[in-house]
Amino acid sequence: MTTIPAEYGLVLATVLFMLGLISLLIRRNIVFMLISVEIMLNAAGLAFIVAGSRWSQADGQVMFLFILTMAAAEVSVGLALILQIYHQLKTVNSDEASKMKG
Amino acid sequence: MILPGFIVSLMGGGILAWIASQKSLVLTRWISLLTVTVNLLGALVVWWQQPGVSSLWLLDYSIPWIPQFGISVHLAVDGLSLLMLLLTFFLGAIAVLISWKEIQNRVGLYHFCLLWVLAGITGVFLAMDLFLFFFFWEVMLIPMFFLIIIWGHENSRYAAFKFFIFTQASGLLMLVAILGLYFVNGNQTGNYTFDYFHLLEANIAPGVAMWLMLGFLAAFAVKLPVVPFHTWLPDAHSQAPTAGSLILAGLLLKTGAYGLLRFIVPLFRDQAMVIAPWAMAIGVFGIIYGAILAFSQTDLKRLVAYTSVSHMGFIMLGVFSFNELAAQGVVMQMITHGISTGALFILAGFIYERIHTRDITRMGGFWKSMPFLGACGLVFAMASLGLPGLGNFVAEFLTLVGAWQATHKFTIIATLGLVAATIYSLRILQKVFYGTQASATMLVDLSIRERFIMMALVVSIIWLGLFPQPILNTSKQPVKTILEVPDTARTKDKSMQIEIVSIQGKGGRYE
Amino acid sequence: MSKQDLLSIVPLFILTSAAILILFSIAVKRNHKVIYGITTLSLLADIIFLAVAEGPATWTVEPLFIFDGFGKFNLGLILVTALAVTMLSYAYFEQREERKEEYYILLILATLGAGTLAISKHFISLFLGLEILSVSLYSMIAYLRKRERSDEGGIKYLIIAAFSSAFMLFGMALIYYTSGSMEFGAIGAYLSSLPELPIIMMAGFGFVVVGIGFKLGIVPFHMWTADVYEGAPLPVTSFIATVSKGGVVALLVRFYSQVNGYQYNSLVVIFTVLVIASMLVGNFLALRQHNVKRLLAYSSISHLGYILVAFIAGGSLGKEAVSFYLVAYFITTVGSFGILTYLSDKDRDAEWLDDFKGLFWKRPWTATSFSAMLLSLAGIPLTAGFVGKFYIVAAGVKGNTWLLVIMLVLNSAIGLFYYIRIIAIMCEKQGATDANPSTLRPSIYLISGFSVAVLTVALLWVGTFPEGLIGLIRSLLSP
Amino acid sequence: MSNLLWLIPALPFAGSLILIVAGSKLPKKYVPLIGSGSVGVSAFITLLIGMEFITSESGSVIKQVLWQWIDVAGFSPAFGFHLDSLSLVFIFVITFVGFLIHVYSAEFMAEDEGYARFFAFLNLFVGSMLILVLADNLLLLYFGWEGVGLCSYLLIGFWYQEEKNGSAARKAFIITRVGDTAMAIGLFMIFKTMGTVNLVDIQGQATSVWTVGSYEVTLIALLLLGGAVGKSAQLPLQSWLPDAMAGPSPVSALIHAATMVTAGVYLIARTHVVFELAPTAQFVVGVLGAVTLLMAGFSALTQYDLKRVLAYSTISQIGYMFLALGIGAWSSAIFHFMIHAFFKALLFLAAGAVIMALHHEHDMFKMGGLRKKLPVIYWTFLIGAASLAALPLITAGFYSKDQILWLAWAGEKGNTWFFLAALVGAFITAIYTFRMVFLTFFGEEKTQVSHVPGSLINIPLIVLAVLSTGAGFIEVPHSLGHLQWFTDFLSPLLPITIIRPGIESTEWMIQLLAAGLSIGGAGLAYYFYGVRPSLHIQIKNAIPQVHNFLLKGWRFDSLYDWTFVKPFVYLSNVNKNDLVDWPFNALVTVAGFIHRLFAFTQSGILRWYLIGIVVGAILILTLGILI
Repeated sequence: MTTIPAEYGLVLATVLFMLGLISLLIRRNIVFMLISVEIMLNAAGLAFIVAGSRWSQADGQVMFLFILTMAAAEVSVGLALILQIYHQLKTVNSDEASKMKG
Repeated sequence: MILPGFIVSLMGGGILAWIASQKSLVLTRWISLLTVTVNLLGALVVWWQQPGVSSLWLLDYSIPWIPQFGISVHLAVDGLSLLMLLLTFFLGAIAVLISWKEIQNRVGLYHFCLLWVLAGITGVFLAMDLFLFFFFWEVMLIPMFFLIIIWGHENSRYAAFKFFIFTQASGLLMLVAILGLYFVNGNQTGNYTFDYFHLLEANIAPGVAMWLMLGFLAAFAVKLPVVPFHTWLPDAHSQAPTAGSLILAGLLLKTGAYGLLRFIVPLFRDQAMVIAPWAMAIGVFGIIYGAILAFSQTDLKRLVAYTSVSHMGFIMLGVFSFNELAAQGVVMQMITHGISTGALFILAGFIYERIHTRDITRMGGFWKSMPFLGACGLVFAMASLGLPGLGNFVAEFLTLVGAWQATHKFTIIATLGLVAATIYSLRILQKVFYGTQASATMLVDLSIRERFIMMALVVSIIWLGLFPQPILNTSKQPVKTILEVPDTARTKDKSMQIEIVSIQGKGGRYE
Repeated sequence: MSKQDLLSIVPLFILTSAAILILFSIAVKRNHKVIYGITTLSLLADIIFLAVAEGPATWTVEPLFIFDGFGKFNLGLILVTALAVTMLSYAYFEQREERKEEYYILLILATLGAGTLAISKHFISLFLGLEILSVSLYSMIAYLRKRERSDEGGIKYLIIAAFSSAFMLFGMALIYYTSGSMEFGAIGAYLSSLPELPIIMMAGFGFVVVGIGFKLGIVPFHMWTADVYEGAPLPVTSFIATVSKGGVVALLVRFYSQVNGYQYNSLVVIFTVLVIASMLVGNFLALRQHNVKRLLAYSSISHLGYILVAFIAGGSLGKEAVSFYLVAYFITTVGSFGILTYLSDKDRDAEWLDDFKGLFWKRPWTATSFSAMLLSLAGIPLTAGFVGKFYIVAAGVKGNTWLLVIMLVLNSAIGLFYYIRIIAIMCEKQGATDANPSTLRPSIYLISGFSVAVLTVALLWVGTFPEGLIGLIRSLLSP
Repeated sequence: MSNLLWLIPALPFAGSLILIVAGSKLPKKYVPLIGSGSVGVSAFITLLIGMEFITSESGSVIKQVLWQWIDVAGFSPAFGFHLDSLSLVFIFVITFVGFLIHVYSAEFMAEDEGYARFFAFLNLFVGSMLILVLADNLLLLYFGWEGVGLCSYLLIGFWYQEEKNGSAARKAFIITRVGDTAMAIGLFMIFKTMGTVNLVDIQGQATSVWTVGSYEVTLIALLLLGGAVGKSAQLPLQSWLPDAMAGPSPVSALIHAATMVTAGVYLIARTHVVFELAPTAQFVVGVLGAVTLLMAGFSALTQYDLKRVLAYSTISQIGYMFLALGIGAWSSAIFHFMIHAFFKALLFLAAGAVIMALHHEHDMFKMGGLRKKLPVIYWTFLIGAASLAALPLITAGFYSKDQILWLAWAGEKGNTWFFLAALVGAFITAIYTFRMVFLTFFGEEKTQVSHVPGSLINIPLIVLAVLSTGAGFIEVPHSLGHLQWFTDFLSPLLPITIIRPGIESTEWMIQLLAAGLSIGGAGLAYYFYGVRPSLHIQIKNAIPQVHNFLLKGWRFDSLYDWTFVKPFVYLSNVNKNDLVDWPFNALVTVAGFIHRLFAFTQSGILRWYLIGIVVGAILILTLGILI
């Protein structure tokens, strides 16, 4: 069975990471920004899995599980916050949430 | 035990005075006056009992403080420190006295700050541990800052900031240099210590030593102040309350001079000699520059402040002449300038209390209504221009005679500074006391308390002018020790010695 | 797991159980006082345990935790600081209308996360600690959810934290990918077998630095600080400024020394650039800031820069200096925010410079302690900040990092301006008419007042007699 | 008796101290008692000590060290006095003339509200002047030197409420200080090479330290000369003295005629060893003296103000003394000093009395015809004037000036130019002196006499008049009987001038010439101001520029104004706000700018912050890869 070289996985993870990054930067909607961050986190998780498989260890997958859990927690808090923001600003445009500056 | 006693008693007295202010303001004033007076007497006793000029260190006190760093509370007093202490307590007592009526709000806090400034200054003059020295160096600034900002004049905030930032920033450079010295010495000897006496024997590579010295010099030059770094001084002096100006001019500036003598010269002798021509040049430039600026000022306190700049140039010139005459002149200058300039600030304060302005264009003819004040003004204006018979003359003349041995051209320029001093001093007299009085209101001459203050200053400046020898005797041994090239250094670096000779030789011709 | 292993992680257990206990307690009955009591007691118990528990000087709980002197010291520091924050929180939240009780759970959890960071020696424990800390903080920052700025701060923090976490995770993955291990020691061992840093490894380190840099709030990852400091409730702000950063500093020091980052010139250069930038940008941003919370935020940026000067200088002295400065900085920061807390009223925090006008004459003691705090931040003698700065400069000079030392000196001078500006404003003659906002019983403020007083005394004590603290740090740090 | 020496300066100081401290509270009648009394007792002690000195063997000196003033690294001037014949002459003049002027002042200043202050300053002056001449070392001399400068300042500006008095006082102080500075540098040099500032030591060692004409000694001599020209109002530092007439007349008499302004003469005489080693410098002394005496004399011709005439005349007469010093006629210089002190004090006092009598009218052209109203003053003034104009045989001035003329001609260091200058000077002196006399006392009365002086004014005038006539006879030239008491008295100290061989026979011709010129001058003055008063106005109108030029003292004031004062004031004013502060303020501005720049990045927009992090990440990666 031919194995996919580990580098490929890493490249894939990097591409994913970059996609998340770019979309985070260009999106104004906070919900989408949250999603973009999730993509980035998952890219990191993928990288862990790739690395774990490279060394034939379970550690990478363990880490991925933790990342998933954490991402879930984060999203839950994040959505709650977005709700609050929407409540107050009547928008989910992140640029509007700029009362504090200077 | 008397040495830490000086500092602790001032600090304690400050706290006590603050507490007492809850009950009675008079009590507060008396407490602080008593504290300083007791200290003055203590210092006088030490002076009286000094076992001849032969022994260098009169008292020594040392307990460990932060042993991990080799830091100890090491206080010691030699003739030089002792003189500075006497000056500190003398001017301190006067500072308390002039604040008696002038300060009417937050009296407790005021006296607290005043005594703590004095404590810090005392510490600076006594500390024989470089860390401790730096500690006190910084400690004295904070209460001073408060003195200026709370009780100062209309633009006190700007002045206080300027003062604080200038002195702090330069102080930090000194901290770096102190640490550099500490590690250089520690790496060499394995004995990591901040103790002055150990560090005196440190053997530092010339290149490093130059940088270290510049670090020290930065702090002292700003404090002294040396000309490009003097601009904090006119602001701070003119905005501070009278006692603040007195302490600034009389004592704080002297810590810079003291530092030059105590640290720069013995610790970095060779490097100091290398930069000596430059140092003397800016010192001399300061003499002239300060004098010219003093002439055009219309704010009386600012004018006096610039005269300080001018007079402090003599200290640079004297210290970097590297001979006993000049150094003794510097010691005298520290004392006499403290008294005479302090007195001028006090006069300005007295006038301010009466007419509520420091603008000399709105003064004039005060001799008529306030002859006593006029006489005192005359004495101190004359002191400022270096009239023989008053202490400043002895100081400046010794400095110049000494400087002449080292350099001719700078000494000539510095001597011309005496002419410039005449010009601005007489301008003070002319504008303030001569002419006709602008306002019709009759001004009251000095009160008994004010007369007492002025008399104390007048008598001391005349005494210093006629009988300077007790002072000179006291500082003789320390000054000699400071200037003396230790035996180890003499053999240590032959090439450096040659360089020194060539520098001196260069100054020896008529230019 | 051996008995010693269990014994070692008792401090974490205590915190965890305290959180659970509070949950139950809330379920039974909401009572601010009780919850507050539980929190205080559990933190106290934890501190006492840490202080008295005997055991080997260094004990590792494989593979996640290490209990050495440095770890214990930082753990202890975090716990004490958390306790201080708790003390300050009571009066602050008692005034508010929101439900106060959950805050303590979050506080304890965040402390747990920071504590975990301080003793972790593995990416997994690192990640867990970091995220426990972060997620708790999201909620804490936005805790006063009716305040617009609170929410804004929360969402900003959340997005940026998650973003930087992603960076960090990716970086860790890269490191893991190259070295095959997630344990610091093993990574270090792997690296020492190589002549130079592999490029992927380098990238991994870089990404990790991004994550850490964000948490520390150093330039250019600093931009969130001011907004979050401003938006968060004051006790939370003080928590972010201290505990959360302290844990990460401890982690950074451990990680860096274990992988022996000092030998890599590129890393040193990167840190040097970041540190200098932090010092400069932080100070310049604070220069004319009118909001004290933001001002302290910017000042914290530069202070982290100062700490990292000692960190870059390295050596045992550097480590000591970092530890000492952390203590000094924590005391000062908690103290400053404590005073702001103390002065805040029901509706808004005391954060504008105008709020401090004439404070010296209205509330002399408060103003005096605030001055002491500010002077400590400025590094003026008689305060802990001075000894701390001295320590750092000493470390810098010893490590021959002259550029950093000079920059530090320069920045200290710049910094002086805005610290003494606050003092100057407090000295000003007339103040705004004091509406006397304290609607609560004065006794409630007693706790805050007491804490602030204790902190002030500690500040001065450490500043005057640092011998004891230095001795403690040395004894803990020396193996 | 000789250990009472210290009392001579101490008494005036004590008097001054009492008057300063208690002056305003003392009853008015005690003030002059203390003021003149202290000087009187000093004069008396001087007399006693002088007697003892003269009777003791010649060449002896009296030394008295009061205390060690300074002792640092070999620099050890003491507060010590040294009395030799030279100092004795000076203290004699100072105390006696001083005493007379004090007595005069008791009446002259009686109406002034600063009565006590006046005597305090005057006493202080006498004390300082005595220290100056008694000092056994240069530093103490400098002490007295500056002390008299201070008193001069204080007394010129005595009527301080008038702005111009204060300015005149300042001018005097500052200009003399310029000279003092040169002198101080000379002092440094002397100490550096000789290791001492003691006058006796300098005198003793100078010849072994320096060779004749060496660069160093010439420089030192010139520097000392700098001090001397400042104090003695010689070229180029003469311009302060005419303005100094703003002070009360007794002050002008005592300080700006009799004593202080001759301090320069004293200094040069005292350090004559140095000048003898530096012939160039000595020649410069002579040249300065000659030029000054002419310039001042011409200026005196044009003045309106009675006191200013006298002031220029003083400058001119001191020019004679300098000329004498320049040609090595040491004792002649001192002799002329003494005689000059008498007659010039007399003239000033008499002028003061005139001015007081005429309600502070200074302008001579508004005076006239006073010889009947003020006979005592007229006669004494006439005697003084005669002495100043050196009318032959009967006046002391003739003898002293004749000696200088003769030695300028005959002395080894003299030359024709010196002689001619002195001769022309003598002629001019006679003209302006009698111009004064005729304008003031003859002609018609133009201003009413309001105040006839009393005995306290008259007596000193009479005494001085006697001295102005009689004192000359202690030194009579060869041709008239040869008496050399004064020269002999000074000769152990000051070398006798060597006369060119084979020239003695011409002495009577010189004398005749001088006598003729002075009488001619007086006659010319009579013609111009007595016989044809309109003539001088015509001349003045014919050459107004020249007249003005001379009136303004050769426009030295304008010169200094343009070269020193204006640039200094300009420099000072232009930099009033301290340019050095500018970079520091700029720093603050820049910091504020940077702050705003950075604050701009804190836009509050989340994505902006994220970009910051990305940029940071890129930066880190780039750095990591590049390095």
